Amino acid sequence: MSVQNQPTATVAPEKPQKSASDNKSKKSDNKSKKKESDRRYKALDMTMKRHHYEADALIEVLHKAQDTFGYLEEDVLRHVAKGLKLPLSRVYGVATFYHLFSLKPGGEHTCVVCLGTACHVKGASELLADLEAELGIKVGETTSDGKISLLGARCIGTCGLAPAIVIDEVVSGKQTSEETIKQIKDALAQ
Amino acid sequence: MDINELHAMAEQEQLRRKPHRIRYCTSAGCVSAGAIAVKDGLKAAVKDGKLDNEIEISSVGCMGLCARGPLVKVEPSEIFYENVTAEQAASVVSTCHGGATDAKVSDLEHPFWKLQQPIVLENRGRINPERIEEYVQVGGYQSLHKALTDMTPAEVVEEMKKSGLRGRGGGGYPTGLKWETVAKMPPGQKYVICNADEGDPGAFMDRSILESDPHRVLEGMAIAGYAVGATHGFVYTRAEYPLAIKHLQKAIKQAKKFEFLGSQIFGSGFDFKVDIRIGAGAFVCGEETALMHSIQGARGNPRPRPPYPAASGLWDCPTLINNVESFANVAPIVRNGGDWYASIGTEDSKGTKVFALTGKITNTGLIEVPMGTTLRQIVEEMGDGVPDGGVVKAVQTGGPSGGCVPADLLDTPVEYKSLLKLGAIMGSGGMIVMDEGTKMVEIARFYMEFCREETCGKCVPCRTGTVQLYELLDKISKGQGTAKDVEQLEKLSYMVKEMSLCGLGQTAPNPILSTLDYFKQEYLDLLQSPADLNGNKIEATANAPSA
Amino acid sequence: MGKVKFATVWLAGCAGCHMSFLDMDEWLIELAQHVDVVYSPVGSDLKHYPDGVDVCLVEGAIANVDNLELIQEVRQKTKILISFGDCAVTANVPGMRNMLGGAESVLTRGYLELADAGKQFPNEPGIVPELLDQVQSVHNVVPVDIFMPGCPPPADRIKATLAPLLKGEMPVMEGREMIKFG
Amino acid sequence: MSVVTLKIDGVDVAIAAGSSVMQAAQEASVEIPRLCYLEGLSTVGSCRLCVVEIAGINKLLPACTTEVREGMDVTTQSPKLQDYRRMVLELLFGEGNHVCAICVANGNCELQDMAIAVGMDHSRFPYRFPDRKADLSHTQFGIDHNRCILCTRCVRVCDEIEGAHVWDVSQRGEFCHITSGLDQPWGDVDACTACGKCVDACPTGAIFRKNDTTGEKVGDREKLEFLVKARENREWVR
Repeated sequence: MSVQNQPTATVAPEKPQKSASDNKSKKSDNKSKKKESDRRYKALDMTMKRHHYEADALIEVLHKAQDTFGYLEEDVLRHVAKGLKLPLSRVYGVATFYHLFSLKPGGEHTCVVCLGTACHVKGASELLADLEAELGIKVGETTSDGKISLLGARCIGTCGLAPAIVIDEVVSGKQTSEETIKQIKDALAQ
Repeated sequence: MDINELHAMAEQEQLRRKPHRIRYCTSAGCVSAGAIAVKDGLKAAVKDGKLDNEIEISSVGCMGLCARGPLVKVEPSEIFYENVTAEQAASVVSTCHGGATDAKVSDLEHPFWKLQQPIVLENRGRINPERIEEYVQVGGYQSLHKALTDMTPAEVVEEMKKSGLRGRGGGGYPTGLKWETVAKMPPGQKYVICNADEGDPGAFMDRSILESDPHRVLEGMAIAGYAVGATHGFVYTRAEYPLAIKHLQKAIKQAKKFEFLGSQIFGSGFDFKVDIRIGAGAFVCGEETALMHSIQGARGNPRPRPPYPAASGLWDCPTLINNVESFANVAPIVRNGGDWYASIGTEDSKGTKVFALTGKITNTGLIEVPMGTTLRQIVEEMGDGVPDGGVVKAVQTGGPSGGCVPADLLDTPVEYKSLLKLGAIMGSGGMIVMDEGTKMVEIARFYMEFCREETCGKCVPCRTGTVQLYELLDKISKGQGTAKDVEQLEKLSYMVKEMSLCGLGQTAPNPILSTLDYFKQEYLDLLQSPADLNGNKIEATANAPSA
Repeated sequence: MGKVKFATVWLAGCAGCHMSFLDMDEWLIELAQHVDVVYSPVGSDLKHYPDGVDVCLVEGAIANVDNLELIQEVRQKTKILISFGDCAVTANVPGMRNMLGGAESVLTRGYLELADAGKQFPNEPGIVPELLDQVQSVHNVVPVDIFMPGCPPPADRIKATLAPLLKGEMPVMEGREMIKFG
Repeated sequence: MSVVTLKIDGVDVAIAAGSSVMQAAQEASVEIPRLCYLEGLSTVGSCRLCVVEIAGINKLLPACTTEVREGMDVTTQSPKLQDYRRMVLELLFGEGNHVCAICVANGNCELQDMAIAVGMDHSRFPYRFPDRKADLSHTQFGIDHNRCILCTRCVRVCDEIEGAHVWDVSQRGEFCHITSGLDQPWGDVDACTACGKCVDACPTGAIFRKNDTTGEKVGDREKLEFLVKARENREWVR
């Protein structure tokens, strides 16, 4: 009875790929931040407009918001609710149902460990345990310096390569713990 | 676009072709094995040898033998090379002009290839998925033309019924009947949905089809739309499949440009458009009512059926939902007739089935075999068994909804009926081989963990039954279980199976029930020894802090 | 027929079930004619749980090592063990500490965070029993023969449960009068 | 309006086509256990307590969402149904923190009633003791998630009858919980009209009036049905 007790914890969320604009916004200084965010809201508005502000487009719009902002912060959800004329609780309910939507910012880099059956049979859980030990975080968490998020995926569909991982959108197969840790270090060094 | 233009398009493509083509696989398996470096090597060799006018280097989708990537195919000699390295690229290019290479030639006489009968995968290794011209060149969109100009919608439905095709997503409902039900609904707005939310861990058939041959799926959907009277289709796919989405988006754009989608297709009165909807990480959205909620921007909660989508689906309109592989079978059935399709396979199960062969098996990959092929042929002959002389213990089909077939039943043919009888299911096509080292209780626990995390939480048996089932399995696999726990496990499994609202919960206990059936001793071996038993001994003894 | 060897046990609970037992008033006199009270905080002075007990009412949940030791002894030496009241059946109020996590976090909350003065853990080995990490219902620890929920079970329910046992019959635990929680 | 006739536990019933098996059972004065069903609200078929056996159909079907058909032969009580329903109750008790002794709804709780109806004298499955919160930010009401069984009656009553849609379900699976607004304190949600319909709809003590203490909550569940019918038929007298 340990981790399961927290209603807020999502188990092994699959993770959005981070967009270029997200990285950019992190680097931007405070002065340009406001402008930057206005531009992002505009992009979101465009998407809503393209869907004729129809409530049914909620998931499409949240995809766009996640891509644009990196995660779904409260103001963004409010903006979407207003734009699509939806109750706040409905928007929140949908945003938290789907594992690809994140209400918290993720790390600069992501390492996804595939936990599908084929990978499991070939030792993915041991691999994950080693990575958790190496990074000092649990699956679904981000290191305290915000550098890297460790995530689990249900199945990335490359079962022939089990066990497989995805570091910053690049798939690598037939992994050993040492190989993956090296790749993570390389990614962090960039 | 009319039929002459279609033929002209195919001819043009034929004329455009250079005398030699070298195809390299761009699917995830080969790419992570180094296919990109191989491609660069091939292109460099062509450039260096000034062979641009003679040899074309072109990408294709998955060629199937993922275990031995990167795969390269040379045309027109049709020689397959396995495990090609960048260093070997130049010598492979040289074979076009009689040169020699030390790249390993794939043995096309091997059962892995010989026992296959590609229908869904008929264009495997033959077309660049990003070019509609290549699809047209191999006969693409001719079935759509045939349906629209030579057949009535009722005739198309009739061919589908004759074919005996059953839903390839796992349910196995006769596709023709489903089409007929939707077709018979009163005219008005209807929809066609392609379920590409392939979520079973260990399955990648649909991803491969969408990545390698997206037009075939679109063509199948358009024919379905014509048959049932729908003008709007949706493909609902996973965000985890970016390449499939990209190829599909491109394919839709091209199909619109060449008017295979749009208004008055082939000059008929039939209009059809296709939109993509991208999931956001929820296995339960593979369930058809959950999927429709998701398309409508809601939480992916299933609802009780009836009403079935055929009567009341998307936006309460009659809706036809089939999966990717089912739609991929449509064009060949229309082209060759339902009787032809029905002549393949067995009495119970017609046609072929695509499987993703993975786990402890030498030749992991994607295969398409006629129904009735035995599991033994697939695992031992095609797959070359467990690597390093290991012994097969069981084959798992159907993922978290399926069951394990023990090694002594491997002579079972791949058929809906036969697999169901064994407590396994056909499923969508994931086939995972387990060797002697695999602990079956652990496998059951793994699948239950999956279901526990993927249950939507709407109905009680599935939301909390999966949690209790998981905890029981966890307790047993840690050696803390009692005989009573095993009994409880079985009872609760039946309850969750019979009481849950949708397919996820109704099938979630299958991995437990099938391992209890065939590997009960493994459960019993894990129970507390009688010496530990003092009634039910408490598991956590005193654990007070050291003050 | 010899007298029924009868016991009552008080584990982690508020003693309210025992108070309700005493509320049976004059029926207690009738009960006394049929039973020998061989162990009970309200009916006997014996310090050790004897062998060969026929019926035992167990009030309270299993919260510490003493509870654990006693319930295992009770189970071994008792024919019919009755989970007596909600704490025994569900862990009830004592079980609410389980939501805080293990014993350490419970003690930290109770004796450090919420203490006004003298912040320290109670520690007197052999006298203050150590807490279990989780408070458990009785049937999670040992097999139970009859469940009598209620907080406390009303006197009539206790009587309706015991009376058939005195005649050698099992009580029927059904309906609002017999199994309502709370 | 066409009428269909069917049998419920051997009793012949005639009822308007399009009615549910649940409504037909009511017509036949047969009690079917239920928790998520509430007259006047849409049906969701999620608690699964009202599943029944129908002759000729090899699946158990929920009475609340299954339409009556001519000649249907419905069985609402059988040893199997009783056993499965009891397991559902055990799972519900084990999933939250249902401490009846200290609950506002003690004695007036549908969860408690159902436990009695299915003969649950204890749970065979261990209680999970989840760490759940209570929200007392509203001036008049409180919500204690420990007592919530996720029947979604509050969500539906607020959306369908009051039209405020304060509530919805967030997260998924075992982490599902009822959420107000953007997971804000209930008292901060602008849309709430403090109408109290969710209090009346709640089958347990999860949503309550703040001045009620143990055993004092008396929900008026029929009020919602009355209200719906009053609006439909313009009958404003109970």
